[in-house]
Amino acid sequence: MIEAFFFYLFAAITIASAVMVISARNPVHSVLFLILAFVNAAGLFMLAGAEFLALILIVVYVGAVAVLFLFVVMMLDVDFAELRQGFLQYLPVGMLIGVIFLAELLFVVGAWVIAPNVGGATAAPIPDMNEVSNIEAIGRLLYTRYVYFFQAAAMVLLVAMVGAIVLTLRHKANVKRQDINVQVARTRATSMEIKKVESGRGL
Amino acid sequence: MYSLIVFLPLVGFLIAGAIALWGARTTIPAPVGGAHGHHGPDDHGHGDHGHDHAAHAHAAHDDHGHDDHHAAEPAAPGSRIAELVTTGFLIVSCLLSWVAFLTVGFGDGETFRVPVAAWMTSGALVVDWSFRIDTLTVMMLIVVTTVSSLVHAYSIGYMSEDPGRPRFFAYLSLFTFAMLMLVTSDNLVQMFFGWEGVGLASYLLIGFWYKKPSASAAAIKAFVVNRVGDFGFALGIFGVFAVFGSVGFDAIFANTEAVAEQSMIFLGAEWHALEIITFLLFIGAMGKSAQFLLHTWLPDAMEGPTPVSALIHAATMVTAGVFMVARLSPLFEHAHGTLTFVTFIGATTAFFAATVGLVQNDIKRVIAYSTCSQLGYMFVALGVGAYGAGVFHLFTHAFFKALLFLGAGSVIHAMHHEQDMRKMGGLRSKIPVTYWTMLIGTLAITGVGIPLTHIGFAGFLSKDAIIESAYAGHNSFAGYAFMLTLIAAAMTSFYSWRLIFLTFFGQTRADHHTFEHAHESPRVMLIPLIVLSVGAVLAGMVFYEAFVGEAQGEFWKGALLYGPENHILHDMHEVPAWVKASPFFAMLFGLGIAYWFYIADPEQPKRLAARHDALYQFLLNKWYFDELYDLLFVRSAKALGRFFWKAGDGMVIDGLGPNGVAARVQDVSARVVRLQTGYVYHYAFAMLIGVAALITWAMFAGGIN
Amino acid sequence: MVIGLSHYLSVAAILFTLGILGIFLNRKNVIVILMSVELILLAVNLNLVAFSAHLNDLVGQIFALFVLTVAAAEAAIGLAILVVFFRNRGTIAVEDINMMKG
Amino acid sequence: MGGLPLLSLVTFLPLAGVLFILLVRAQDEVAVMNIRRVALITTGVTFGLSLFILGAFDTSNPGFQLVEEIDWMGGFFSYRMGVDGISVMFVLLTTFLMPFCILASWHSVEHRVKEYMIAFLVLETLMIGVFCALDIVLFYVFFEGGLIPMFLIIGVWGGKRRVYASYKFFLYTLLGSVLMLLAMMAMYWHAGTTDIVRLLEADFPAGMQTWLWLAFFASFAVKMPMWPVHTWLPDAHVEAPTAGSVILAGILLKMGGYGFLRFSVPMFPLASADFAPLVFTLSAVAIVYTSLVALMQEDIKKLIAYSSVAHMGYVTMGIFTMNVQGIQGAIFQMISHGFVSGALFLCVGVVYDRMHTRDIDAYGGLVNRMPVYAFAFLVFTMANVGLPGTSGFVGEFLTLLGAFQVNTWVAFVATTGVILSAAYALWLFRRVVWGQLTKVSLQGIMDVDRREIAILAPLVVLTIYFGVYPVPILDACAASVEALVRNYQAAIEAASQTAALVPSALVH
Amino acid sequence: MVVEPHIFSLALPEIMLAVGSMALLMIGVFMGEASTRFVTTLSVILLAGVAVVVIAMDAEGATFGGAFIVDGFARFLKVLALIGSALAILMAVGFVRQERFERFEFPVLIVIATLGMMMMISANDLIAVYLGLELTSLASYVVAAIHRDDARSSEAGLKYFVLGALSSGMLLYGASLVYGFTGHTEFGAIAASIVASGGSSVGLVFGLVFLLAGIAFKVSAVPFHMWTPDVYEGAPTPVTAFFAAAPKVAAMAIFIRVVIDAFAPITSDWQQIVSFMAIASMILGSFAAIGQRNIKRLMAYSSIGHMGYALVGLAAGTETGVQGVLIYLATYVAMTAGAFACILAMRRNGVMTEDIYELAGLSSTNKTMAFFLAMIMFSLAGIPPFAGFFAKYFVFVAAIQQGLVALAVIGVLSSVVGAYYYLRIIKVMYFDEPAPAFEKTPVELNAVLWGAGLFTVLFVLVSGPLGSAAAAAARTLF
Repeated sequence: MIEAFFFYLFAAITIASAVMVISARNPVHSVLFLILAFVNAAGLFMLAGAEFLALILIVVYVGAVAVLFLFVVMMLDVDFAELRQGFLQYLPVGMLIGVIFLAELLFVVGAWVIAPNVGGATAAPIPDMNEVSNIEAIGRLLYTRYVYFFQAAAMVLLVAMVGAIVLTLRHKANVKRQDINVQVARTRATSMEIKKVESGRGL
Repeated sequence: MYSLIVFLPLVGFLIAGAIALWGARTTIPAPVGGAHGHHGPDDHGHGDHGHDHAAHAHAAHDDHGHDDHHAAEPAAPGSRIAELVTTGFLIVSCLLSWVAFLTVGFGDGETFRVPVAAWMTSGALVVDWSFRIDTLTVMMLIVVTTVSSLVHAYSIGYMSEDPGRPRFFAYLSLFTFAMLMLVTSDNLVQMFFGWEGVGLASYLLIGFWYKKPSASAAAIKAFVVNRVGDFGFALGIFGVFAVFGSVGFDAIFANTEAVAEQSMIFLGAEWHALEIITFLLFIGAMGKSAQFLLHTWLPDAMEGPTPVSALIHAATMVTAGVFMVARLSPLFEHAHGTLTFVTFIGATTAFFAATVGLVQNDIKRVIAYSTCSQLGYMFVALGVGAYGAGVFHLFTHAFFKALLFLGAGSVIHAMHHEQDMRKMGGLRSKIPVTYWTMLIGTLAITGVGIPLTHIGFAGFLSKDAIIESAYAGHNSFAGYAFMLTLIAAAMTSFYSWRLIFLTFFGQTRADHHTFEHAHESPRVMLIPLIVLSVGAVLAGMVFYEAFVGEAQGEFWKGALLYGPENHILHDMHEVPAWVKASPFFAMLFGLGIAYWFYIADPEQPKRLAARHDALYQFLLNKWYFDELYDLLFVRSAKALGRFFWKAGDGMVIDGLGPNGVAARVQDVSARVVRLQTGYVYHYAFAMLIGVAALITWAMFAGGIN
Repeated sequence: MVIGLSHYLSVAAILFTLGILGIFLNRKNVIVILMSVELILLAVNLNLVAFSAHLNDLVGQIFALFVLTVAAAEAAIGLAILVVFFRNRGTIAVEDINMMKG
Repeated sequence: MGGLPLLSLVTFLPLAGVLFILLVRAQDEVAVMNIRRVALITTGVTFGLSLFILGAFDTSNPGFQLVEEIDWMGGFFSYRMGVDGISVMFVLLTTFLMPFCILASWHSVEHRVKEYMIAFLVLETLMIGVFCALDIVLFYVFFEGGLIPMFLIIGVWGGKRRVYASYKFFLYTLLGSVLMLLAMMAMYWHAGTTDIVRLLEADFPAGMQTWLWLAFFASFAVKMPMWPVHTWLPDAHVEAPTAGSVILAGILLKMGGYGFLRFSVPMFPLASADFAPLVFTLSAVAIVYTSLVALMQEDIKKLIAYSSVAHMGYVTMGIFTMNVQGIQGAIFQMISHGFVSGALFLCVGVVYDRMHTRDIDAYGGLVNRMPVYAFAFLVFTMANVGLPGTSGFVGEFLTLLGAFQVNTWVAFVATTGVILSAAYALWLFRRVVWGQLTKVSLQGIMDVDRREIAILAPLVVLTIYFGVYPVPILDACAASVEALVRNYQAAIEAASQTAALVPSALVH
Repeated sequence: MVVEPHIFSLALPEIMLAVGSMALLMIGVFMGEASTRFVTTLSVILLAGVAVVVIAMDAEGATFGGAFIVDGFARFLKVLALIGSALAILMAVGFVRQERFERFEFPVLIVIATLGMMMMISANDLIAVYLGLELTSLASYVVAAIHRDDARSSEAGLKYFVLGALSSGMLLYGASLVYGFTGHTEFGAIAASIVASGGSSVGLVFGLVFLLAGIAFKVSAVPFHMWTPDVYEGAPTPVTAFFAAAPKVAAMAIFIRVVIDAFAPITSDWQQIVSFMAIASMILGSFAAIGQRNIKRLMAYSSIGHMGYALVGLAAGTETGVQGVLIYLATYVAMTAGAFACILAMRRNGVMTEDIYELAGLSSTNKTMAFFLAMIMFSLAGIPPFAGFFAKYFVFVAAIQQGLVALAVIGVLSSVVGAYYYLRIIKVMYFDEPAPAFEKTPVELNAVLWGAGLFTVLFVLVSGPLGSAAAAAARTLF
């Protein structure tokens, strides 16, 4: 029962937050609702037995990604006062399609309930919780069989890093930065010039 | 020998043609204005005669006088050679023809073939160039070559002032060649070759004076109307091939009995095979022989030089239809329906043309309608089965009609190319030889002779034979034909005498200058007239027996075929005396009226015309056939052509087809492009709809359990 | 009442739909679209985790882990592009992203 | 001819000419003249070489001769060449006409001569290839590839509306052809080969034949062109430069007829029998309709173009009579029309080069200053009219003769064409050549020069020669046509026998 | 766990690329902007070297727990993708110099993207598909916006990103469903599981649809194509050239492998989906391009259409069909490279032009370029005897063999419509009055143009080996 209660609680808050994410007028609020949704989703993960993922969700998403969002929202200083016409105008048809879409997706759920006879052996059975923790199980798998994916993910992150730098980093020409190498490399010869001033003529 | 007869004119044509081309090329006047940047051939031009054509083009041909006008356009170089070569060749050809005629017609040889070369071979169809020599052929050979050689000779004089003589003689020889190919042909296709060949030559000759719009119009008309006939002829040939599996005369004649009862499907209906084939072939004959409904080209063809009219439109080409029916008599013998139709058309033409001839004022047109009418006679004879009579008239007619035309030419020559009889008169003394020969021609055509005997001018014997055979004929239009031919005989007499009276008798109505300078033609023109006069007098009496008399069997030797129940040649000799005499009285009646109108009381015709104005106009305008055809065919064809072009091709086919599709594609394209709004949310929406649609489709159409 | 797989799937489906709705209903700014994308990925992860639990198969969780990783990278790139765009145009309103169309 | 790949040599020789032309880098007048000369020599040599084909050709053999075969494209299709009685004359027609085209462009094309000559030489290769190909894909490559040079010829060196005309030409013919391509694929799927020789023996089921026939018809009908898909032709003809028109009328149109003979009739005999009435109807309509339209044209080239459509009506009619006369007539008509209409366009080109207009009204009385031209024009006009003694007659006559045996209605309607053709052709002749020379602009016009005589004279001779003695052409194709007709009838008979059997099989 | 010994022999090209890309990055970072030329050259050499390695290696098999597979199919497409990328980098040389945005990251990102493509091509597992796809995509988003001072470039990047993220969300959702309904992410196991569970089910088909939607986005098949024209237009031209060629190859590779390997048991289901996409793409590609003046946009629609034709071969689902797709992709890459070499050469007074009417009279001012571009256009239109014709021939043959006549008919008809706009370019170049000449074409563009042009024109002669290679490659899938 308690599981059901928490499931409904988390699920309800997740969904409500998600609705708010897309409908809040203020993007900052959207981000905050997104965080809320993530946190509750993490609860759902926990309920489903994916502890590591749940925590990662909070640490990585809430801690990094959502904050990044927040940062950008703040930085860009977007004008959020007006709710543009479009939203309401397209709402009915959008909702219609959304509802149809949802109905179809839920149909799948129904279908699954009707015919859940997945055949074949499981690729990587979840070991017993009591013997191996979730994180350890994942680790065992991740660094052996799925090392390829792991490496690939690393490349993805590399691209993200390079990409973000390529796009946003600017060397402004007129900004004065401290360059230690330059400072250290300074010699007398390069920094001083002795001019002889002939007397009586002034500069 | 036969190859010589046929091909000598061709050689003449080629030589004269080459001369004409070469000559024309070397005498082109130098360009007047700035040349168009093109180095043409080395042209040793003749000053700038080029542009005064505009002023004198008509004059150059229509009234090129001899003493008072501008300097005539220089004759093409080589004219003399061309004249002599073509004429000489034709005379040789003519002499050989007479030899052939005498040996074949009065010898006892069988019909034989002279192979020349292969033409077409396609499956069962085998067509060769070859000559079929029998009495009918040689008879036509002498008609063609005699008239042609005389016309050639005559033209040397008549065309002496024309700059395009080499071309003219080339055309004449070409025509003769084609006509010879026609009459000697051994199969229908070669006959068709000649048939169309003469059409081409007549087209060229009628349009000889190409600068005259009327001449070129007449040329086209002649060709196209003839083509209407050829259309039938061609279908007939196809029919013959479909039925007989061959187009050679030997094969056809050998099998007529076998297919006599056969029927064939044509245009969705079932017909008696030979009836429909002969009918189609006869349409060809109608076109070439200017029969009723397809006659309109013949009078217009008078736009050509007069010797042409004599050669083509009197003696030879127009009789091709008659020849063809006679040649195919074995087929026609089995097609009584067609023969009846032939009778009807022939009689109607004879009558119709005669009525129109009554009121024409152009001297050549009168003779043209007369020709038309006489051709009708011939078809009447053929229609009732008296092939011999028809061919006989063809034979005699060739002489006297050529004579009349050449005589008319002589008159025109004398009158400085004046053709309107109302501006003539009293020429008897000025041009006596012409007068006398014309008179002989008129006596021949009107059929002067001693009734109930076989003594008379050529036309007397042949025309009377036709009227008698019409009376004796058995088909349902025979009586009709008899009546109409008899009436036409009276009218023939009337208009022929009218011509003589208006031209040669009375006070002259020509302007003084012209009349004073009227002069007899040179000898080279008169000799042909005299030769033809002899023919016009004697042809009938000499050959009556051979053609239609008791001797006809030995003469024709089966070239003309009479069916077992066809006794017409016998019957026609048995007709009552009044029938035999009636043409003579009809002639007298016509002569009398003509004398009354044009000698005794010259004002009478005008009064009569005024009183019956409608009738007069009707006849004067040739029963309004030209106007009717113009409306029915020419204008409607043009309107239809324009409609098909603008509405059909332009609006419907292009409009719905390429242009329409292109426009639709552009529309669709514009619409598709508008979907690409540039807004991310629309794109996302499209993707969503795409997924939703695919899912829905997969769900309902995918046949998921 | 036992909480089964279908419950999780339903929540995920709703989240997914909301994410998609967020993308095409939103006219305000692009950041919300990015957040919608995060919602979608969250839905996916939920699915994967639920399936993983249900199938007793760890692969689902591994998959989800990679999704999370990539999603973070994606967010970084997305925001970087957003910043570039903003620098150029001074706006991140969705409706202003339409220089190119047709 | 032993191991010499004669057909390939003839086909690709023009490309060697292209290489030579490409070597000419200079731009000056001398270089341009050299380019012209190279093109002329190339086409001339090609023609000379193609005569060896005739020498090596055995007219009594109905099958394919001089066959060459090389694997190509990993065995999916192969490079196969060969000629039979139906195609050999087309090859010769192509090689024969090309030198005239080059000569006709001697002065009239002044800019981009190099590209022009290259386009023509490439086109020659592709055209010869069409008639020699013994593999459907190869055939298609040649058939369709020909669009490219022609598109450029019309578009670059054409008249005022050249863009419209070239697009229409290209897209129209392409549209038809792609459907044919699909049909070829289906044939490949069914028969497992792209070899024409083997496809000729393949037996396609009746239902499939219908579709295949229709697809091929889409292509060939447009190419012919048959009514009502003919409207690209007048536009293309009018806008194309003279030599382009010559090629278009002389050879490209023939590809449609050739295609019918090579594919539709022998490969799909049952469908051909079923659709023959359709073809007859369209042909008959074409003859009358386009003749009437031709009557009203104000542009010389357009008139001739419409008359081409009418003449192609005889061809299609003849082909689908399925008898020897009809088919031989159709082949002859195509060959004859090849040089007659080509010659007519050359004639138009002669005056166009001088006056730069094709309006009929702008001319009149040319005979006064251009007697030799008038003579040549007359000969071709008469051939166009189908006068016996000219080559135009033989084809017309044979096709009509063939048609009469099959369907008298068609023959009847089609025969009216002889009247109408006389009407429009002579009227054109009258308006252009006869009459007084009143127009100031024409006062200085010059008669044909030596080059033009060199172009026209052989054509005049041929026109008359084949009119009087068509035996060479008829003989060349006789054996093949007879075999074609025989096989066709055998197929029809076999089908009717099975059809008779099927119902009885269904009963029990 | 011990590293499997054959990992290196199988994944050597990928490892080379990964290590190489990082090395290049280091070089760039330490040498600064000045190293751009150097890095560019090295990256081209790297790609070429990897291509040689791919060709030379003949080890085939699966590794990394079955997630990574090397077979003839993969090698064929990898070579193609490597060539496409290398040409894109090469063609950018002149552009970046002229436009003054020399950034060494550009070639590095393309190398990394290529690595992603190689992973996609070799992917035999849904996770591998996803990671490879994202690696390519993320790099692509960045290079689309790399001209960061250009509003159009950044807009292109943004659009590409937003829609790309959506599409990968869909792909993931589909993958999660597939995983859920089969219990596996590895293709072979998926297929086995489907067979074991008795064929298709709603969830599976849903998963399939979402999965294919995500992949279709990458190949820009309708209706997931909407980003293509805008991104093509907005992105810097060399980037567009890159987008147009190599990623399409990779995306098509996973498209083929997913449906042929993983979903073979439910062929009828995906066949419909693919057919639908193919038809829609062919039609839209043809029609929408007609009104375009911007040649990059036109090429975008053109590529949509071409992917439609390629999908026709896939819809057939047979060996011949796949062979057709492979040949199609090969010719497509060549033609696209040639076309973009010309587009990149459209520079006058230092300014790039993209309006097709700027090509007016090119046949007078630059004969070679006009000739090759014209031939490439004819080839794109599918006119024989050029490469594009044979490509179309093979895919349509496959379709006809499978009885997909409607697909083939629509295909050829839309190719006629498509011919219209290709002809327009030729018309502009050949029929119109000449515009002023373009600047002298840089040597590397000329090289690409000659190479691609000769390939297109002489395809008839050289197609044998390519055809056999494609046949061999296709055979390994079945």
